[in-house]
Amino acid sequence: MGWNMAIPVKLQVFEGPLDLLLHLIDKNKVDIYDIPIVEITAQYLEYIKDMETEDMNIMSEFLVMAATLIDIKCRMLLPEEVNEEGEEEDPREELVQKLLEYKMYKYMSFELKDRQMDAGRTLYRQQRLPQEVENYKQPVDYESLLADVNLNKLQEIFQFMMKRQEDKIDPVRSTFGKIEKDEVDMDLKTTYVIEYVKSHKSFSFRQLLEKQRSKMEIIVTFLVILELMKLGQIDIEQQDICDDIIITSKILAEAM
Amino acid sequence: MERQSAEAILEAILFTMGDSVEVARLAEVIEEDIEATKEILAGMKSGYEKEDRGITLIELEDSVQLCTKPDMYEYLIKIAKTPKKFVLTDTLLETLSIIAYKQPITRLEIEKIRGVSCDHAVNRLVEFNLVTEVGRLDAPGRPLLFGTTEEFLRCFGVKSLGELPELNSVQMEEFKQQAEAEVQLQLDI
Amino acid sequence: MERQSAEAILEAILFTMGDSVEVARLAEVIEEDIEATKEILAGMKSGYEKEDRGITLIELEDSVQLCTKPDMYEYLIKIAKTPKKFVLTDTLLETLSIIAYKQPITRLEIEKIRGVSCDHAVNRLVEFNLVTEVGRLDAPGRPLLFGTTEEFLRCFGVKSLGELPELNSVQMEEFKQQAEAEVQLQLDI
Repeated sequence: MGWNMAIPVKLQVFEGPLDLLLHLIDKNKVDIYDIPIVEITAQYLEYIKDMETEDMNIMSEFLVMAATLIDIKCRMLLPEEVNEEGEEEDPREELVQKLLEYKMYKYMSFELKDRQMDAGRTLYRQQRLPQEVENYKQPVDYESLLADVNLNKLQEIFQFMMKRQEDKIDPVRSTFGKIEKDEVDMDLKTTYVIEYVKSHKSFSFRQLLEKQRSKMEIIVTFLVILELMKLGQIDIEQQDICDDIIITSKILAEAM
Repeated sequence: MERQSAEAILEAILFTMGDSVEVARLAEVIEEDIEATKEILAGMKSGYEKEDRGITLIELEDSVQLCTKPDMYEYLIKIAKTPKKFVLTDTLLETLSIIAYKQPITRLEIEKIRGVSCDHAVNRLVEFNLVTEVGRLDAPGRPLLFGTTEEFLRCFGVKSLGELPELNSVQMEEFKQQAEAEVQLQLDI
Repeated sequence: MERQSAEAILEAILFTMGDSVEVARLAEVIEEDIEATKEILAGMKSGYEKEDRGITLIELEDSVQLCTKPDMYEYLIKIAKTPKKFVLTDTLLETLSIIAYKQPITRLEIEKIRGVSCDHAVNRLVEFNLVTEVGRLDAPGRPLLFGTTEEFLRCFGVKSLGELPELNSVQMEEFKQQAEAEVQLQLDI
């Protein structure tokens, strides 16, 4: 019998269980209205057993159909069911309807494909506005734009806003004076101090500070001195608290 | 201002815009009603049919657009950049044909017909602008409804959804004969 | 393949390309020499001159291009540029009043008064030609200064800014000073 032939393991990829079923029906040259359910179910199961997919989503879709087929197979072994109108019901009926509908759309998809090929021969054009049209600016209609706005209204709005601005003013903060931000470049200062250390064998901290203008500069200079001491590039001596600090350079330029 | 010929105005507009333009908007510009505008457009179309014209007019639902004649394709590909063609896989084509014939349709309904999930396919078709969301079904969960776009009509060379190839053809006849009644039932849905 | 009319081929190519195309390339496609191609193009051009045509052919050096006839522009504007509705919103009015009374003023200063960004509002007012750039502030970043235009004066029926309604209530002065101090403080940070 035709439908007993083995199914090649690496068959074409089917769009889904209905596609596979249609293929089997076609291949076995059987009537869609009289599907030999036992044979087709066997072939179907064989196919999905060999299906090389690890995608459970795809697999489950095929398994649902397998369950349906087995269900139909069982019901066909039982005495024929009778519906409310007293007619015999073929357990395959619902499946046949689905297969027919699917087959129809599958066929139409081929039809569409042909149409697409033909339609692809027609070319269109991008929108291209001439410069004059592109540059066109609609004139402003001031009468409708300003409608009921006049100078008094403009003044009212302005006063209202200034009032609102006043309400927002913080009475304490608004009396504060200006605070100027000191701009001290840390890197520049570091370079400056290192150069100074290189060119002076021994000097006092106060002597170095004479060149600094602001508090921030003094702080930065002090930090640089501390850093150089940590690196062992200078020695520091201070006889008593509040005495001048004597700095001895260990990285004199000549020595390098 | 001298009155320009309506044909000239319509040609200029369609040429410049490139894309399809609604007949209603064209009617407004030439200050005619829609019926009269359609007649003028039909007259233009028959003018374009002449042998020495390389362009023509296509209708897409309630819009019109200028395009090249299909038999110019051989010459055009020699010189013009042809638009990037997207390849529609069988899955996409199946999904598209279901949407085209059963629109508006939900994802679930498409899945029922194909027997497999269609999320990916529908998303791709939306990306290609062949399919678009057209609303929501008034049902629990308010699922999205999908339909085809104007781009779909252009891509498949149909003027309107009413002009889609009918669901009967020689091949269809074969299995229709097997079950005339059943298939008829499908068509009536 | 049937031989298409050269005119049709040229029209289709020029339509699709949009840009200008060298006559030499066109000649190649229709398999004619350049002279013959030029003659065909000249023939097409006189065809386009007819009253019922909206497009025409222009020659540029050794190239040709299809384009819309200039007397069609007003119709193109009707369809390509949907009319805008110009409205002075509260935001625009507030911004306009600040500029009117405090000009010349920078965006930053306007923002300090209104408490919110004003970029959009200032741009719209400039678009309406009620406000214009009047210079730059001599400060870091050299910010633009804005002031009102002649159009503004015309619209509000005043001859000069001096005719703007005065703001001299005692209370007004008081809180103006405070406000200015605050604004200045914030500007300096």
